[in-house]
Amino acid sequence: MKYAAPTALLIALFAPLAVHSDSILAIAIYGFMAASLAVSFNLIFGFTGQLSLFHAASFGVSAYIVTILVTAFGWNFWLAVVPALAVVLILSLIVGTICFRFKLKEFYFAVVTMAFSEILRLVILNWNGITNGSLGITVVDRPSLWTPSGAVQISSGIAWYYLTLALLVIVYVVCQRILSSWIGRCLAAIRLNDQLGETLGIDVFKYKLLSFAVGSVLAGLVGAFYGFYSGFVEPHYLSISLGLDIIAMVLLGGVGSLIGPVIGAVILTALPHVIDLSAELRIGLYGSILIFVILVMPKGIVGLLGSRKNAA
Amino acid sequence: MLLDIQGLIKRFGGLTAVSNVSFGIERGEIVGIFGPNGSGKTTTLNLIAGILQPTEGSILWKGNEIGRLASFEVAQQGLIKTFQNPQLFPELTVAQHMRIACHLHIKRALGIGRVLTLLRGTPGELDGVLTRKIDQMLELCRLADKRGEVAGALSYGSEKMLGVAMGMVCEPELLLLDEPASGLGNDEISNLDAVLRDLRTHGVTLCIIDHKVGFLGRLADRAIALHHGAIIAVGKTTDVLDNSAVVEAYLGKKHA
Amino acid sequence: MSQLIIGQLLNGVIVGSLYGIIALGVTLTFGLTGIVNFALGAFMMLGAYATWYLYDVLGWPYVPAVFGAVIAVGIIGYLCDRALFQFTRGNLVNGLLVSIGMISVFEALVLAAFTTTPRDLTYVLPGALHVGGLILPKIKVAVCGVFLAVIFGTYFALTRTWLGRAAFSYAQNPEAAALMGIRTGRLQTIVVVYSTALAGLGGGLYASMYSIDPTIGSGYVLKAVEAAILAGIGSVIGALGGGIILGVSENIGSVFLPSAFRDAYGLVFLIAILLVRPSGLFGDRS
Amino acid sequence: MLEVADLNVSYGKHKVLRAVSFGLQRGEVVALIGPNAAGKSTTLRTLAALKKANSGRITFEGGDVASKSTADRVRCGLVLVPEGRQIFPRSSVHENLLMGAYHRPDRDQVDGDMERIFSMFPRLRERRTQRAGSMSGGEQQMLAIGRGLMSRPKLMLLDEPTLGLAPIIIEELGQIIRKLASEGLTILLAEQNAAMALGCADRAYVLQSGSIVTSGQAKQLSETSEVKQMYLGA
Amino acid sequence: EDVVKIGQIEALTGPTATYGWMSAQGAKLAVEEINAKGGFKVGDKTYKLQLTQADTRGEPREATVQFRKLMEENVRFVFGPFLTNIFNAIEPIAKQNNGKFLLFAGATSAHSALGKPDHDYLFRTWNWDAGPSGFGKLMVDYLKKQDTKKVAMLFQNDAFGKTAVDIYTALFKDAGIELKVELFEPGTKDFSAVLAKLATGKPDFLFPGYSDAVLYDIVRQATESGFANRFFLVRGSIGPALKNKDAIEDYIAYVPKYFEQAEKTEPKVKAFIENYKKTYNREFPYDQAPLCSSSCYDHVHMLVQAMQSAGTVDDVAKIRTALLSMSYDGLWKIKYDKTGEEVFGFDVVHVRKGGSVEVVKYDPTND
Ligand SMILES: Nc1ncnc2c1ncn2[C@@H]1O[C@H](COP(=O)(O)OP(=O)(O)OP(=O)(O)O)[C@@H](O)[C@H]1O
Ligand SMILES: Nc1ncnc2c1ncn2[C@@H]1O[C@H](COP(=O)(O)OP(=O)(O)OP(=O)(O)O)[C@@H](O)[C@H]1O
Ligand SMILES: CC(C)C[C@H](N)C(=O)O
Ligand SMILES: [Mg+2]
Ligand SMILES: [Mg+2]
Repeated sequence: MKYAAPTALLIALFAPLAVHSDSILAIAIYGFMAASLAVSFNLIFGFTGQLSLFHAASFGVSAYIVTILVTAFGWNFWLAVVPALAVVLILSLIVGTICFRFKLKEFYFAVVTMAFSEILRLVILNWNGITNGSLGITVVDRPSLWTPSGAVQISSGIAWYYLTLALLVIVYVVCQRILSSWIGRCLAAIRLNDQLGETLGIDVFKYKLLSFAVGSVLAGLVGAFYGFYSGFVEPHYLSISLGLDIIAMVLLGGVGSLIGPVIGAVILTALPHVIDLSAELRIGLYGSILIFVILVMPKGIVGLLGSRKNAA
Repeated sequence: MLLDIQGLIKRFGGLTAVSNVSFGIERGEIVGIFGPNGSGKTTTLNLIAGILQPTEGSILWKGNEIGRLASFEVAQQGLIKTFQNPQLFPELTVAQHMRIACHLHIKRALGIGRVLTLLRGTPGELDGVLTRKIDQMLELCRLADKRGEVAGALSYGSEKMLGVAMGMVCEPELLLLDEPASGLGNDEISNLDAVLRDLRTHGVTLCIIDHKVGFLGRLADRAIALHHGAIIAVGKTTDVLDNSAVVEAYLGKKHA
Repeated sequence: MSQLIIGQLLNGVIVGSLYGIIALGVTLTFGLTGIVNFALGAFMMLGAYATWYLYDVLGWPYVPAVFGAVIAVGIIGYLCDRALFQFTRGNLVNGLLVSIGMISVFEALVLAAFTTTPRDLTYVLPGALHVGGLILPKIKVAVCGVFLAVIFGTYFALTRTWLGRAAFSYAQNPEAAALMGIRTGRLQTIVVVYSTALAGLGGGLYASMYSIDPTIGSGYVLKAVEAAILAGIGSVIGALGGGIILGVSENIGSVFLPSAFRDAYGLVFLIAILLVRPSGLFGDRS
Repeated sequence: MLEVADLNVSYGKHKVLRAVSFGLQRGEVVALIGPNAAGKSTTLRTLAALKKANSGRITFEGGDVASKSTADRVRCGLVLVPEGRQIFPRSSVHENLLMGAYHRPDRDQVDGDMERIFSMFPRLRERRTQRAGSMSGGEQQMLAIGRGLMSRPKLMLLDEPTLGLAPIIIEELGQIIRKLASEGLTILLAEQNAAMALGCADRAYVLQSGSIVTSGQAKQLSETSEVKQMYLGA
Repeated sequence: EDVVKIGQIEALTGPTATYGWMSAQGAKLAVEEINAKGGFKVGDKTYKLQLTQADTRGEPREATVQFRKLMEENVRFVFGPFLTNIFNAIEPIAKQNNGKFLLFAGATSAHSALGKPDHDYLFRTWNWDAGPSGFGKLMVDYLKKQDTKKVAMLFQNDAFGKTAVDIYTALFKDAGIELKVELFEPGTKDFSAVLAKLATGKPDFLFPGYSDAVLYDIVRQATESGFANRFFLVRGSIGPALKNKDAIEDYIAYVPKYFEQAEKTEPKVKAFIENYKKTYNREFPYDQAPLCSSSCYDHVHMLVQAMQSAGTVDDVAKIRTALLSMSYDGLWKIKYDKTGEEVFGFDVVHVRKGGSVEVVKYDPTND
């Protein structure tokens, strides 16, 4: 289990040599981005114990900002990422401050973050002048990323594959570093017994906010790439169902482990394509698999594999 | 005076749990707090530790008011309190508890330099220092053989001891212990006694609540007795325990 | 103008009572089994379809059809509890996933049986009441009345009976509850079945007011969760109150402000209330 | 009345109780003493079916209770007052006490019993409407004991009842226990506070690392040098 | 035995599935019918059809993956999508594959892509809104004739809703009819508030969209609470009108075919309906968008005819030319204008209080 992440990375690095299908690459790319989302979400949920439903909003807002800056104002993609992440940071600090100052816990926190997220979605949905409302914005040409030199265009499936893989690695490493440090221990303390943590000198508010903001900004980073790769952004990016999907990925893979959400995300992204059946059968089977997996492996896939790594 | 409490009052609705309590604690002392059940002992310590906010009165720590600070700020100033009902992180092992309790140590040692450790991935040298320190502390508290067990699997006595060990590893200047000996057997209590005496020689000031009069009566230099939220006796421990009001309200006649 | 407002106020109450009945199920199951049962929306959908089937397809009279649906959904709830929920008790996270999985399964079953085509029941109680310039559809008034009766009935049952006391105790400390001689497994099953049956009732009555399709549940269960949280988990009357607050703020909001933001009006209220009372309007403060 | 034979209990691989056997007669007070982590609480929890035994027999009033759940055992009169209080924190003192009577068929008699408990612990009467969770540690302990008595047990298992109680109350508790026993209640008392336990028990067992190492009349035991040294702090 | 692969990309599940699901039924019906007859002959070879139906769930991202898959499998003829947001999502990928395949999309947003460079792949199969021969213009003219001054439009706030609002806002403005627009969130069931609000403006007609489910709810709630009783619809069924026939004043629906009537007079329609009932073992959904199933049914047949007249099953350019120049007389009368936009005959069904129905037929294919 210790070598799970490096092994997976190695396989991922060489997989495109064997796979030549554009659609499989696309599934992998979406899988990587979903995994990045899930890993960053798990920082907030699995490791800090805060069930945030703001993740989709961070993701979507950033995707919108980048897309608007690039399509309407002609910005360079990389440049556009900066204000996008800044906005996500500010939003998450505002929402986080409100929630944590008022000591909203558990489902109260979940529902209030969902409320903020929904309000943002409705604003984007109805702010027709800027966001083109429900139609969303299409990146007219095949989306491509310019490297700073302006020479190489990243537009092929393979290039995006490695780019999003790198994104996942970055998100993973950032979370891993945070969790293996003293911050990770503070987060664990907050998750398990915040009153005790507080009497041991941990500034619970500060660390909750930190984890929420870092997780949200990472989600924003994923959003920036996601909108660009898929070629369109739409209000659905901020939907509750995306938030629930992320939760399902994390739970399936295993909360409280770093690699778990990656596994969960890849499986849940690929699953609908693997079970290629009539629509009714497919969703029925999808649900049954979800239920079955949880009943058989109550701690997620990683929990089943045995080595549960704690964050302290 | 290390800690100086003046006119402390705490009301819960119509109930006055602490009424006009004033006392001081000098550096290096061991102060015992006695009193019948519900007399306001825990509430007083919670007020000092910032877990509760006083209704009235002032709490001066080295001359500065700390009555309105949050509990983590109080802890950062060097006052640590343990809980009467053991409070732990159920999923974590004993050793992990101790690592978390080293939070303030790391913060003091590295300051903002902690951020650099993020890049390296480990806290570096400090790691060895902390491990040694934790081992030593667990040894003292007879928890060394339980270091790998999760808190949920501990017996009540071990839970209590872990709480004390965590408090000690925070390196407080003043350690507030709420009934550390309740649930401990005789043997463990004498060990605790030795540990706490040793702690004092290292310059830590202690303020302890306990109903084990034998234990705390021997340990404390000075005692305060509370009844109905008010101080009914204060002074040398033996004097307080001989005080007739204390005997009547708390010890029962035969103990006198 | 004032007629418009009063009319929408009343309509908000009616819509809110529907949120409330599902919220009651949400609040009870969460309080007693530690599961946020998102599948209650799906149970509601099943109740709606069962009612439609008994009433429109098999030709039963409406009231027996609703009873039939409630019983059917209750039985399904029982089976789900035995087969699934009892293994996820006390585990919020897994309970949530299992209930999300069940939504898919139920949706697939209904899709397979009845397709995505919406159904619209033969009108049960057509026409409207005209009261002082206000027009209120009879069916809505009747449905709201039933919901109010059920919610208040539940409230009295829970506050006045030993079963209710047992439930409240269990919610606070399951192990101690077992030590009081409470058959905790049975209690949890009762609660799961009762809340699914409530959802079934909600669905059965819903079908008499609105058209139904396999996806109707998801939106309502979200509103119900919002209502339950707004009220404070565990509060029975709160579930109703929370539902009504949401219903009214949505309705009144869409009259004065763009209706595209309809859902936001309730949410703004929700945030505002939780900031003043972080554990809900009727919830415990600590 | 209660017969425990060859009880083995473990948490995962960790064996906590090894071949523990003992018995209680009706109306007897039996103390179970031993150092921390000896397995006292585990024994009591197993008797109350909160923990599953690996092997061994538990007979209560002549019948094997192996298949009975916690609730069913309570209904037979086997009641545990758990360690660490375990009250219902958001209910009032009054409601907590009422819950003790939950399983009783004669719920109309609870008022009388409640009076009795209030006279044992006057503090509870004073605080009957207070939320139990906000009570002091010792007050909660009184409440837990009182609630256990409300269920009119035949056999009451008390796990560290003196925890956090003031000396004067411990004194009274000893008297209460004796009085209950004289009324026919059987009591199994797991205690750290050996002085108190041996003071009010008829017989006692000493548990060490999961095995019973000594047993006998409480009076005699408290005079053996080993017990004196280990448990009474002589 | 040779096969021609046909793909279909539609929402078969999810909240927006009604249309996609209906189209999938229609396409399947046509394919089975053709294969049951032993396939079709092009040149001297006989081909059978092989249909791959991809479920987008109404989610754009899913659609892009599914669409890539179809392209990889060298599917040259793809039916769908009906939904605007899905079309917008796959359009960039489709453009890259221009020349390799033909897409028969129903989505309204496809209208504006027709005739643009790199869009030779595109045909539009279901034009009941935009452009000179779409319903939109004709509808507004009809309204004018009813002496209409004010119209209230109540649409779902999704990609299509926005597209429709944009189209109709311009049309009503040109016609000098005052228009008040309100949008509602997908999934809304209770329309009382917004209906009450619209009613305060006293519009002559309410123009609600767009799925059958919301039609039933809106018409019922509007009439029951007295908010509106005259309705105008650019599509859809007359089911809600008949169900509330005593409460409505007017209910004017534009449908490609008034099936209830056509079944009695046109043998082709009768056969289609019977075949449908037999295959799917259920009632024919007269009031539930039969338009999509009949449309797809026709377009598959039309495509086969085009292949036959072009004499090839894989030269998409030739087949495209054949399609553009032919006209097809199936359940509907269909032809394409030179950009690939569809022109077809349709019926205006006017239901009045009590349930009397008056049908006027239009046939722009003859113009
Ligand atoms: N949050 C609260 N609300 C209401 N009353 C409270 C609250 N907290 C404490 N009390 C009451 O205040 C009084 C003092 O409680 P405290 O916990 O300080 O007692 P204590 O001296 O520590 O007793 P013990 O020895 O039993 O632990 C008690 O009677 C208790 O019931
Ligand atoms: N849930 C658990 N999981 C694993 N081990 C456990 C669990 N509960 C108790 N143990 C272990 O069982 C042993 C006996 O515990 P028990 O609580 O029965 O001791 P005790 O005699 O009651 O001690 P104390 O007087 O400290 O309460 C201890 O070593 C403890 O670590
Ligand atoms: C089925 C139709 C009402 C869909 C519409 N044509 C759209 O573009 O979304
Ligand atoms: Mg106390
Ligand atoms: Mg114990």
